Amino acid sequence: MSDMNSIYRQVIMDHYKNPRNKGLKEEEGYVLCHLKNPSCGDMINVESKIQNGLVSDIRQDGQGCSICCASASIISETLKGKSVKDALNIIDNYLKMVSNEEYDKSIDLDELAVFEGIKDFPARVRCASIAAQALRKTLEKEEKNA
Amino acid sequence: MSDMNSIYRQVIMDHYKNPRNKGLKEEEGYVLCHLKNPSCGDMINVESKIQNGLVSDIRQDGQGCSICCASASIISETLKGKSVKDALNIIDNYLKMVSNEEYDKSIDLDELAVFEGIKDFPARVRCASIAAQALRKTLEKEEKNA
Amino acid sequence: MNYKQYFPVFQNRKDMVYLDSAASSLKPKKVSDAITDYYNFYSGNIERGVYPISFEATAIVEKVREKIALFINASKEEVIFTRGCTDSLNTVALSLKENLKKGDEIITTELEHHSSFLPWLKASEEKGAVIKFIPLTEEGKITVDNFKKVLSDKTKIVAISHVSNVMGYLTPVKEIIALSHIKGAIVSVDGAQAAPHMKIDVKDLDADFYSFSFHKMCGPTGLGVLYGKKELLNSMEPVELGGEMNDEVSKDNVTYKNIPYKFEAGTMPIAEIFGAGAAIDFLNEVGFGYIEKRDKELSGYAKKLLRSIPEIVIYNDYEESPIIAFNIKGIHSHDAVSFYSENNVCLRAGLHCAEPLHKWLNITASLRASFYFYNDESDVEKFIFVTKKAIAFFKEVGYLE
Amino acid sequence: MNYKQYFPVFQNRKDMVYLDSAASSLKPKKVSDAITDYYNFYSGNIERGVYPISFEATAIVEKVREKIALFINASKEEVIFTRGCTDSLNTVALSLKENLKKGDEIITTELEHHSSFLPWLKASEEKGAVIKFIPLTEEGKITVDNFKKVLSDKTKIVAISHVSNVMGYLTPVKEIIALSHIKGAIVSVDGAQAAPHMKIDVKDLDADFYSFSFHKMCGPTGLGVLYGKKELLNSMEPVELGGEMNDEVSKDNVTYKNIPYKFEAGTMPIAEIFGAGAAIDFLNEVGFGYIEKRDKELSGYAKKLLRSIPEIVIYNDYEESPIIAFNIKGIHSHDAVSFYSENNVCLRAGLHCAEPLHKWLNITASLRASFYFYNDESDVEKFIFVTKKAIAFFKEVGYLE
Ligand SMILES: Cc1ncc(COP(=O)(O)O)c(C=O)c1O
Ligand SMILES: Cc1ncc(COP(=O)(O)O)c(C=O)c1O
Repeated sequence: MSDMNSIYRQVIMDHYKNPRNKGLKEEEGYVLCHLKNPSCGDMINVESKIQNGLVSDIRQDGQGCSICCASASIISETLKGKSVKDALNIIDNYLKMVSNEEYDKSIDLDELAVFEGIKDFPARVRCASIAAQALRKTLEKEEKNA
Repeated sequence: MSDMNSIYRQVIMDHYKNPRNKGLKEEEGYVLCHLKNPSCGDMINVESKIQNGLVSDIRQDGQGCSICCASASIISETLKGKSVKDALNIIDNYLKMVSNEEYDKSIDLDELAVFEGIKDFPARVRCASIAAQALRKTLEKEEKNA
Repeated sequence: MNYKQYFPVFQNRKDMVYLDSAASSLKPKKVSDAITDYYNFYSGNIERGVYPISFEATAIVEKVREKIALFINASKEEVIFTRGCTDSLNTVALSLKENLKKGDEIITTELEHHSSFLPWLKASEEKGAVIKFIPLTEEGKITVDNFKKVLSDKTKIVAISHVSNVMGYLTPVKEIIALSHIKGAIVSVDGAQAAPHMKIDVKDLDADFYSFSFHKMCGPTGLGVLYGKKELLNSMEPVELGGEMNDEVSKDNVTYKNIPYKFEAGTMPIAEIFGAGAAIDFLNEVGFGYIEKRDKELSGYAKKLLRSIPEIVIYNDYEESPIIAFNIKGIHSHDAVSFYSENNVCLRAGLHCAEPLHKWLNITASLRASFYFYNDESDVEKFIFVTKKAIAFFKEVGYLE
Repeated sequence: MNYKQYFPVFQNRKDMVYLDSAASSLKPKKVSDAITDYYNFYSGNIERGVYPISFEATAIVEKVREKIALFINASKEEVIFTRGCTDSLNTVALSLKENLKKGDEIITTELEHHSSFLPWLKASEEKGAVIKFIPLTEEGKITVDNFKKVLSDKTKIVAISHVSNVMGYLTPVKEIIALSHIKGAIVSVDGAQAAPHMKIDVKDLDADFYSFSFHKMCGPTGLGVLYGKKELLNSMEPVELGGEMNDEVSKDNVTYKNIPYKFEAGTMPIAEIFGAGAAIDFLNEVGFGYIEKRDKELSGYAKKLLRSIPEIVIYNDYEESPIIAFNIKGIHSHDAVSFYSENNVCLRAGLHCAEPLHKWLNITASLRASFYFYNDESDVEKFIFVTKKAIAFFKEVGYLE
């Protein structure tokens, strides 16, 4: 079961059990994105606040499997405080990594690197991606408007 | 080409070229049935008049291939003057014969026997049947009402 | 009897424990052979040609139609070939909705597969009709008594599944149909989960419409059946129009062929129909007596063993069903199913196209194990073994306490 | 290049001269092999499972979708799998008809296949829209000039075939689409006869919708494609509702998945999609350069020889077309075709699902010979030989003077 071990690692379980930045603010300045994985019932809300080109806060909420929830938590931790540009770059490479595509290994994915093993579980790529995709949606809109 | 010869016989060609009882009466006492073979464009009208349980007149009209038109002509000739019951019996056995089903060989099909070879041409069974089917429809209704 | 030998996928995936037959059954060699036969010996179109490959193939297609009619006790012209059960169910709704008026009532249930429920949800919104749900019992069952609570003079349509695809319960459709007919309502039965497992007799049920898919009953993908009563089909408008379903076409008018052809526009799924013939032959050889017996034995055995595991919660306590809906308490079904998959046990996780039911159960998702006659006791044992292993693993990684 | 070797039916029917590819093409071994592969190695459902046979098959299905997108120069999400061209064309009409108002105009032609014309005839009757026919030229062609005569500010829909299935003419669709778009009209192109014979570039044509069937292009039965522009598909309501096409379902609401899935309700024709992938590969290997060249050579040769027979009347004098519509003067096409069939030449006789065109031609039925790249010169010669033999036979029996 080395494979299963490679994804159900302590970090992931920790974030699943003790999610960071959990709960939505629903305050001015926060932009919400809601995404679903209809066939398995996963559902994620990611809220972000952008100030002076920086992602000053990220909140998350939802329900789903451990991979989905942990990734939302780790995403929120890892990207908070980064510039919109850097955050998008990390998301991009993170999504490539989990999808088993070529990605830029020189970029520091920080704790997100724990999801590397997902690439061997094609059925779970979507679980690991959904929170990142939700955040990307709002950040991209933000970048365009800026 | 013995097969083709078995269906394109002189009697059939004669009835095709010189159709008997052609043209509708559209008079009182005549009942019309219109049938189509949509994929090939065959279209047949058969009119019949019934008096005292006898098929006193049959008229026919339409367009189609030689088998279809000749069968309408021969049907009209063969069944005119027969009792409704006998006519239905002949039609029934005729349709069985052309469809290559068991039929009562003791029944005199008269000129309709020339269509025996049709059973080897499954794609033409419908051509040889359509006029008989049209007449059967009206005769059956007649029998029910009687 | 070891039926696995008839299914090539077991030769190619030796250790696979396949417990997802409710999503799609496996297919015996006979079926793909029949499909290949079409491609190797006919390969052309039917109905329209007058040359041998065409009329020979046409004759085979019509023989299969007869075979299916016999299989469900219908007559030949009541058997319409469709793309699948979803297509059949939509065809009924799309054609019948034209008769719906504001305030008319449609009865359905929270147990329905989306394919049975959604076409009527849309029709009701369009026509201002009202959807009524049969209250489910505490166990999630449909009863005749509860059906009577929603049946009324306004009921026009009853859309109901014969067997639920999550709970596996058998609906008392015969009684429901009889009561519906007293009110003049039309009943469309979703037989997707019933037709693979029991002898269907549409005449005995007196069903107005009965729909199913071949891919769930050892048959080809891309083919389903819509059974409809002759008188109803005759009175209905076709939904799709096109080649081969009409009698006469002019620039401003069209007349239709007789049933079933009126509902079969365009070139038919010919190879698939060849495959369906082989599937029916195969099921007839296996026999529903054997199928029902094995369904019970296997799911009964699995349930018994599952019940002895304290971490397991089972949602459907219905012994007869070949379906088990369950979860490992505290483990999201999607996490669990990956573990099963890594251990070569194929289950399904999620909502199983029955989201309203999951809301009713008040859970976000479930695991589903479904059995068919080609499964055996060793499949059950492997399934239980992996279940226990999963629980141990999730404890080890700290997912479960 | 002898392509017959790739088609098993020629091994099993050695003397068959197949000239009915416009009804359905023959299928190469590759295609049934790909179908059998699905049954032998996967056999289960896609999209819904998380075990290997399921996600591996899902990946193959999505690869085929990409391959088709590339084949017609679309993007992946614009490729919707349907039951066939008829299904595709009906889906467009059933979804778009909701936008039609009384007095709106729909432009079509008398050349259309029933599958292209009838869905709009029905929609127009329902919504009080008016159908306008592009006047055909004396030869039965569609011209841009004549299109302009019927195009107006009221035009909402143009439903037109890229190539006619009887006359074989190529419609100037690109120009017609450009003019239609100026008026804000939506153009649905019936590509059933075009896609097998020429490179289709939906972006270059700027088509709003483009429909075709695989069984006419060396592919499986039971599968077609509906291409639609992203923005249009996004704005449209799906016609069929059910499993796998929705995002969220409650007792009184449903939200849909993104395209293309929104339009793919229920279990997909998985084996057929595997087969379609093989068909596209095969056509790419053969190449449209070769296909177009052979179409012209073969039909050109056949036409030349036919023209030298005084008893023959040809209805379409268009050299490029792989289709010849003709009759033996004085012989009903149904009689003639039986003679061809007895001599192992497969032609089609009748109305070819294009009854309005036959009314326009003022004939009751016609013979159709259609060519594809696997035909060869000896097929043409046998066809001509049998034509002459037929004429002699019908003279002998007194049918012809
Ligand atoms: C109860 C039920 N109804 C309908 C369907 C739809 O069948 P299909 O996906 O073959 O169209 C299914 C299976 O998915 C089902 O289980
Ligand atoms: C021009 C044209 N359109 C549409 C169709 C319908 O295609 P299908 O029968 O595969 O649905 C055909 C073929 O029959 C055709 O030739």
